[in-house]
Amino acid sequence: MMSELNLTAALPEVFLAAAGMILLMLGVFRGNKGTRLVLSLTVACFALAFIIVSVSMGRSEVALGGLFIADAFGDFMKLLVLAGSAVTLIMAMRYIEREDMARFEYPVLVLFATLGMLLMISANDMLALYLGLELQSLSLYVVAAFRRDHLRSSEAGLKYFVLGALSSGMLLYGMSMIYGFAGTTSFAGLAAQFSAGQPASLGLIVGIVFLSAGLAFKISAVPFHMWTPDVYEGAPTPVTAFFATAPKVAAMALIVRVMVGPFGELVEQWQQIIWFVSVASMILGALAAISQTNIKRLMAYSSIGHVGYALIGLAAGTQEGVNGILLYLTIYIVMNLGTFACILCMRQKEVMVERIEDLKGLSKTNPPMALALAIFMFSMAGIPPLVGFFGKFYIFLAAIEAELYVLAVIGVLTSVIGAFYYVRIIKLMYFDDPIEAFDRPIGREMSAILVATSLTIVLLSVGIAYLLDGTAMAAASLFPG
Amino acid sequence: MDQLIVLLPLLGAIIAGFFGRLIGDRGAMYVSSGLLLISMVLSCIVFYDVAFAHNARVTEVFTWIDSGSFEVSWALKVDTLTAVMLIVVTGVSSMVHVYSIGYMSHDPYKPRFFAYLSLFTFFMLMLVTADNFVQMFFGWEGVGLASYLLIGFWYERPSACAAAIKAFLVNRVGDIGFALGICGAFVLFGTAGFDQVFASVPGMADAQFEAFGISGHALTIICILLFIGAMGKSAQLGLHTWLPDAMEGPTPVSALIHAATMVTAGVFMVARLSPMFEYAPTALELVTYVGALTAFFAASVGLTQNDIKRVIAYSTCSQLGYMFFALGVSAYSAGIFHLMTHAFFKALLFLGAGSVIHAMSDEQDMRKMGGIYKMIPGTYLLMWIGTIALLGVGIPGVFGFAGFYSKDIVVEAAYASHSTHGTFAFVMGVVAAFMTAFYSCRLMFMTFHGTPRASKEVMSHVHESPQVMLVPLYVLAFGAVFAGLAAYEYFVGQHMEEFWGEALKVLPENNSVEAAHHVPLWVKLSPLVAGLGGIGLAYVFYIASPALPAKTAKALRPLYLFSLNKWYFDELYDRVFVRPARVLGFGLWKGGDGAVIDRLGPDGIAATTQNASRRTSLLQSGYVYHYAFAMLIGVFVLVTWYFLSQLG
Amino acid sequence: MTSWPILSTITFLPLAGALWILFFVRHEDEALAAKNARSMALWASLVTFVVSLFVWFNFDRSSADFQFVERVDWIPAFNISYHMGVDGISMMFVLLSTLLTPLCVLASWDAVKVRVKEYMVAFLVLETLMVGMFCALDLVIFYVFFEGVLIPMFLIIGIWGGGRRVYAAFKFFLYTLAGSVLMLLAILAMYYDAGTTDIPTLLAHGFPASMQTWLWLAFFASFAVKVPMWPVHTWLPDAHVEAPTAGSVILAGVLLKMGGYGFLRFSLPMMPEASAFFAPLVFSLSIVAVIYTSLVALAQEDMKKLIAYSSVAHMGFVTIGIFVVNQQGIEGAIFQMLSHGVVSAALFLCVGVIYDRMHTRLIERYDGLVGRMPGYALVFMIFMLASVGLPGTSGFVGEFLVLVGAFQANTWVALLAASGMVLGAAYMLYLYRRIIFGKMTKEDLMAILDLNWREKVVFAPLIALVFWMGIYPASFIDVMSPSVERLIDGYEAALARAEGPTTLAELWNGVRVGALGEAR
Amino acid sequence: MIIQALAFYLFAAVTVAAGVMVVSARNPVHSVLFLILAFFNSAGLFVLMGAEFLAMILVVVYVGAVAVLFLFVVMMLDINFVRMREGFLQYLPLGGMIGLILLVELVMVGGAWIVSPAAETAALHPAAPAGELHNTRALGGVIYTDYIYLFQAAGLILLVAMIGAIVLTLRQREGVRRQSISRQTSRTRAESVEIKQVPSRSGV
Amino acid sequence: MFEIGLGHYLTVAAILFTLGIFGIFLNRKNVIIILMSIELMLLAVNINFVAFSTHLQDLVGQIFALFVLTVAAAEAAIGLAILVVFFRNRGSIEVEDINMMKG
Repeated sequence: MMSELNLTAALPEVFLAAAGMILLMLGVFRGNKGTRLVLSLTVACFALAFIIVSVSMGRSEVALGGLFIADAFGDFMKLLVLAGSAVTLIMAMRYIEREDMARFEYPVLVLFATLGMLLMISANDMLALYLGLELQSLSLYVVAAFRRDHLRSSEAGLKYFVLGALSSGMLLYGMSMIYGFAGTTSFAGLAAQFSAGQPASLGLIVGIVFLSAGLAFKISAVPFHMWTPDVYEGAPTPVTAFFATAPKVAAMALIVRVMVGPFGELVEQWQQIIWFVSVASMILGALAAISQTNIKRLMAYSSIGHVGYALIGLAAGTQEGVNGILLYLTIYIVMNLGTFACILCMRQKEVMVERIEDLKGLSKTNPPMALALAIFMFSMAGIPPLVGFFGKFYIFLAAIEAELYVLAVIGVLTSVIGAFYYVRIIKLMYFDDPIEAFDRPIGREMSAILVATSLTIVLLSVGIAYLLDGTAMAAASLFPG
Repeated sequence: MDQLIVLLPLLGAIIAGFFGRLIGDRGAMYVSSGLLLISMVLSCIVFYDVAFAHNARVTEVFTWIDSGSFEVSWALKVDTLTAVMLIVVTGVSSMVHVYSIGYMSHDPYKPRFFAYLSLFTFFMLMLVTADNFVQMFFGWEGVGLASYLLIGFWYERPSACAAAIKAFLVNRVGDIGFALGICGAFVLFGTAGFDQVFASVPGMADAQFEAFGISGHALTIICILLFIGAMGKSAQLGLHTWLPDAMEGPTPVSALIHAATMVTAGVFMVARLSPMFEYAPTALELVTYVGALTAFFAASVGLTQNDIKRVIAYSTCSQLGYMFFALGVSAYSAGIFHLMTHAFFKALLFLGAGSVIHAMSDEQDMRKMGGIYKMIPGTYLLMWIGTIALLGVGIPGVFGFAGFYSKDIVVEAAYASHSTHGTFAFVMGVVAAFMTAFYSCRLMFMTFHGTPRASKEVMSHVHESPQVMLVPLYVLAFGAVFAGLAAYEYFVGQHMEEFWGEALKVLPENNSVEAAHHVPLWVKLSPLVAGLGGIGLAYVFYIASPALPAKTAKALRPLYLFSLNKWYFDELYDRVFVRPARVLGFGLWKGGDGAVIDRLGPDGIAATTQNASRRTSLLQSGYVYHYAFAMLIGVFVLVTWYFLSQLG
Repeated sequence: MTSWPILSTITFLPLAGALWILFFVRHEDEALAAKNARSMALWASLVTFVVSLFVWFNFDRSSADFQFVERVDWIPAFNISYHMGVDGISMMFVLLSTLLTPLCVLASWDAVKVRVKEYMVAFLVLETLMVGMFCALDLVIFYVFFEGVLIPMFLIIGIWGGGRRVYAAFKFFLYTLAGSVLMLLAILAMYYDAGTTDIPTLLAHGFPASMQTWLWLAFFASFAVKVPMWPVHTWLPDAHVEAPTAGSVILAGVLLKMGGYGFLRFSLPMMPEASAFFAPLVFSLSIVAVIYTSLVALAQEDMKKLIAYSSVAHMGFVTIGIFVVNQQGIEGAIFQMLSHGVVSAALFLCVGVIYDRMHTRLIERYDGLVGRMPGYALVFMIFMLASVGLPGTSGFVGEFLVLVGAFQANTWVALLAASGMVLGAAYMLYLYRRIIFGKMTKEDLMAILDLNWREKVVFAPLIALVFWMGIYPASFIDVMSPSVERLIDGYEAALARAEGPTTLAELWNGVRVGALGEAR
Repeated sequence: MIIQALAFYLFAAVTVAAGVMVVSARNPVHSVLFLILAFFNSAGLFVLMGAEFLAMILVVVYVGAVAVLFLFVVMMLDINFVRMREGFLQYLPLGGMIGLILLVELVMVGGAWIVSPAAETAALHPAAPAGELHNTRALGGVIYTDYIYLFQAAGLILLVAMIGAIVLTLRQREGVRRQSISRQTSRTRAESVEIKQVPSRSGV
Repeated sequence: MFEIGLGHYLTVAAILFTLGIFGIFLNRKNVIIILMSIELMLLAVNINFVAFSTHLQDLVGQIFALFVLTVAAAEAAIGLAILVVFFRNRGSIEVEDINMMKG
């Protein structure tokens, strides 16, 4: 049963762990003057890890005593996570310098958080899952409160922590139930048990409920979403950008892996949970965002809504569904990175602003940025030909194929409501007169990110087939046979 | 040649309309009139060719609409009926053109006027030469358009604009019937060409058909629908209200469109479709009743009107009624005969009236005229000729003015059909003849005789019209005097069959014209006697004792008012259609779209969503314990759900 | 067939122009940049139009097949390909789009003064999307273009629109979006059932009857909004009123046709049984639209709103024509769409002419224009009459054919629809009278100028088209006939195979009879 | 058996009671103390279940470190008695009801436990029969071999916790003189002593 | 009654867990109590794990519990650090004072 260590399977993780500690040392010796160096090196590490993962993409092996699995699904998700982390770090560079939070611990913590995500994604045992999750969460709690002199930031950290701890408590309780009722924590073991036709006992299902509650918290699905708006608003903006991308993907990967892997045979049971959570997320995400005035808060609700859509794919419980999720998440990450890059450029007279109203007339004061943001918003609203549409397209396709008609209809209707608030931003930028222009220049790396993401959004529609090849392979790896 | 007849007026219209500024007012007038005169000459040639040399023909120009089995072409069908109409149309039209050169001499928009006139003529010619329903509809609507444009020619007058719209709309109501009739004909016969349809009518004589929830005799339904169209165009009772108002247009227009040609389009249509109507006796009956009632009604209204043109307009309406009941009793040739003679004398009357108005400095109210016969003797004389022709005065067997022949044959045919509706029409016709005589003479007396009631200044300007206006009147007067005598034998007399050829179809059992020659003498005399009675009464009222009209009006006040207010048709329509439409439109806009659809629909949903959004935001209270509670509830609901579903 | 991808060329030429403007038209001097943007847009759209004429001349009029077909794999994993082609139904809409765009550019030459560059970009993008939509032979491609149109149109209304532009833009956007997302689900379901989104394949697929109902309803939700049918029409008046002139032109000229086109391309051939089943519903709504909106139009104070309502009424004819499913009805409907595309576009341009001069669209602010603007009065008159459906103009042919078609299907429908003829004449004449006729009394109108050469250039082709279509419509009907015939044949064959109550009315009767039977 | 049962009831009762007090005590210091009590008694429960190592760890780590940390923070922040605010009872009925039902459900689930046959065989690391192998040793045997990966991961977590705690709370205060040995030892003469040439008779 | 089975331990754990949850959402006092409630929950989880471990004759449960303890310690450290930071900024750690952001 126990397989050998097989460290090469976990090469990216091992590399990152080692790099993290080295960078920590470097930071300690260089002090805060070395922040930029550490940050750049961290990004480089992410890039290297990205390369390692993409080179080894397509493998499928179990390692580290069966606790770790490296497969195409995981690799795909890892790529997304690494990309998200790297880009958000780049975006953070100027911000942390300007806002007086340039401490070398920041990139290091991000690195450890990312490492935690990679571990989560590759978890093949509930214990590994838990530890990866906690590594990630603890790092995130800290970065949320990283601007320690700001009340909002610390409040965000506190709220995130309290609720996060509660959710891990629930998660753990669920795990203990599952362990108790199934006798094992290994995903493979669980899967083997249920595929043998073992009926799910009530205790197990309750365990799954608690487990899903814990995971749903991480992806901020309703009703476990309540932390999201407050934390998004309070945390420093680059941190929010980070929150909105990498951890979301990782948590989503986790929930997909857990539901489809060990509990794949119990799809009828957990489908209802996911259904419920998905519908609630879509509705709440669409509704609550409308009355927001803070753009970060808006993005929080937006992400809640997006999670709801992605969960449709999971509710389908099919390979197509997972495929849809992968595609959706990829697109979602690109859109969010672009949007947050725009938000990070919202500075008037050397002060960050984050009211939606501040975007008024942007199309006159800064047309390229307005165009980019408009592209992101239309894409998030799912209007073709922008690629955001294809995300929804494949998700709904999966729902239809799984005959989840009600879910699909609710989904499209809420997407219309959701379109309202995305489009409202466009309205502010294009229809209204400017009040005050944002500071310029926005920095070369920001421009590059904006150009890259917006071009991706526009052009990826054409080359969506290539992306689909990747996602299809990744999704297939979760459904052997 | 057929094409030329039709297209020359169009050419004239285009030249006058688009190049009027280039060639000047005179150029425009002369070009269009000249082209029309050519067209008239050509029409005469064609008439001879068709009516006497029997060269009826159809000339296809090119395809128009071709949709599946629905195929229609632009084509010119010329048979005797068309040829007669060609003569009438081009004849009257060219006279009116010439007359207008004088009449419109003070108007700043002469090219436009001539362009419209020519355009009208073009459409009218298209109508009469149509070889299929759709082309006829084209001409039909086209003349409506021209009529609209001409009535509203003096666009600065609100009343003219209103009258123009009214004319167009009322006609459109009729056109619905026409259009649906065409649809019905197409559905029944699978074609919209006249010749094909006529050929298959006998086979379809008993076809049944379901339309508007009624299942009935197909031909009857179609014919009634088509007749509704005719009613609109020919101002029959119910759809007549536009005609008197149309007098807002310049007088030549009234003469051309609203007396001689366009309004007779309905008559022409029914005659053209005689092969269909013949197999739809119920429809014919309806035609008779409507025609007879119109004849009576319009005459009764004419009794009390004071506007000189309106009197003539009601007279026209009434005469159209005659034509229709002639058609209704299958006396198509009689109807067309009356159409032709009527064109001459009514155009004469109108142009004469125009001459009077011209002389009176654009005064139209007869109460402000009187005693001018010495100042404009030519007009006076011509007007009398027209009036006598209208009254149908003549000595039986010797000579009569045009109306004498045509009106008599119409009335006789009605009697001779020996049917309920025929008899009704006969009675109405005679009564109407009496009234016609009364109001016509009233018009003459009030206008020309008695003491002058106009202001000194106006009186001092009264003058005879120039020759360019009088010459057309002479021509028309000549027609009004001799047309009846000349055409009698061909139209309704011995040469009838030969003359009409295939153009009209009368079933042997319906041949009332033939029978009309054999009615008792009292029938033949009755319209004449009624007419003379009317003349006498008018003389008493307006020459012998001018105070009598006022007394009579007082004595019969309700009747008088009823007649004066045109049987309250306008008021009724205003109440029933116009105003409700406005109110309904406004109500539907504000109430339907605004208050219901928008408020329940987009705006309502938006508001609900916003409201829900606000509530949802409130859930996000900012307190950690609320958040935790929400999570607890989430877990609780799910656990309980599974508990219940597993246990239950 | 030529191997040159002509349809793609037409589709993407404007986009290329837009990109060119976006990236290369730059100048320090704003006015100069605007000028360059204008001429670039004009050239791009003109060249597109000229290229599209190639389609017109090389189109095989005897064939019902899709022509100029292009096909490139796009998402092979999902059997979705970039598939373009036109048949007799869609071809002329392509031309309509390519014709109207340069006219719109011309019409906005002076009218649009701010953000000219963006405006032109939006229009060219819009053209790409419209043309692409009519050419698309794959449902996904179709949907992408269909909904993509929302983006430029939303911006056009919102940025260059009138006072309530924001409300109008949102209403337009959300209304249409709400409709079309349901269609998206239907598309997905079709894909699920048929395994492809290729339109020609789907046309031959034959969906199960129970599924057709839902598919039909979902498509209906989208197309009915687009057409628009009563009672989901209320976005249209607002959008029209607030949109800039050219925006209204495109909106009325092309965008509304998308709905009708959709019915013809999808609802009828792919869901014949459901179409037959729901035809009475469509009829009722259309009739209500015709009468209701005509009455509402009577009460309008704003010219554009009036014309907007008239569009609803005219499109009511279109939907009737489509769902009577006979040669005359459908050809009439298509013809009516084309005609309406020209006529209502021209009417909006007419309004634009005086709006540019006086900056108001309120009817009461105008009177007696004919005195100062005889040329304008004539142009307006022509289009007004075409809108009224006077024979000899384009408006008549479509309307009349629809009536003929409707009469075959249901006489009541024909009768009530025909009443639209009167009401339509009423509001148009009333409008014309209030603006053009009467005595000019308003001081500010005294100096108003007649059409300038640019406006004449805009109107000339439209006038020519109105008469061409009215006098020799055969050249258009010939194009569509084979395709329409095939459509009808397929439809009838499908119905012949079907069982059970085939229309809503029959079902209703069945229920009623059943209920009566039970009551007894 | 009975002794075992009595011990269980004792430990369990005290644990639960202490738990209640943790939540409800008005003075946070008392809360911490009750928490410690709860931990101690749970350790007792662990012992009853045969997990001696864990029981020990619980006492050492939790009571020795965590609870003391709590106490430290409570003291440091100088938090007073908190007044009971309004609204506390407002949520009690609903919250209490939901909590109770959930509790009942959880208890029922626990009561319904049966050893599934598959679970028997699924055990990855069968515990050695009692007495054969010491519990601590058994754990040690597994944790450094099969679970070395997780052990390392746990180490990372602790590292992160450390970094986090430092980065959040450590402040470099300005104006505080600190000793820097390296600087002291690396001082050169040139830095420390400046030789001034004082011209004679002109003063400094 | 005296047969102490798994159910008894599970019940104790369930009660403790519920208590922990109660502590979080019924608490209107200071945040430290919440942190302690979380510790209670984790304790409950540990009891669960150990109980199952014993009854399944499987060490994994105990290892799990061990890691939970580790993580809980780390969590407590970070939690308290954040708490201290918050206190420095806000001057209070009352639960009701953590409401700068809402909506």
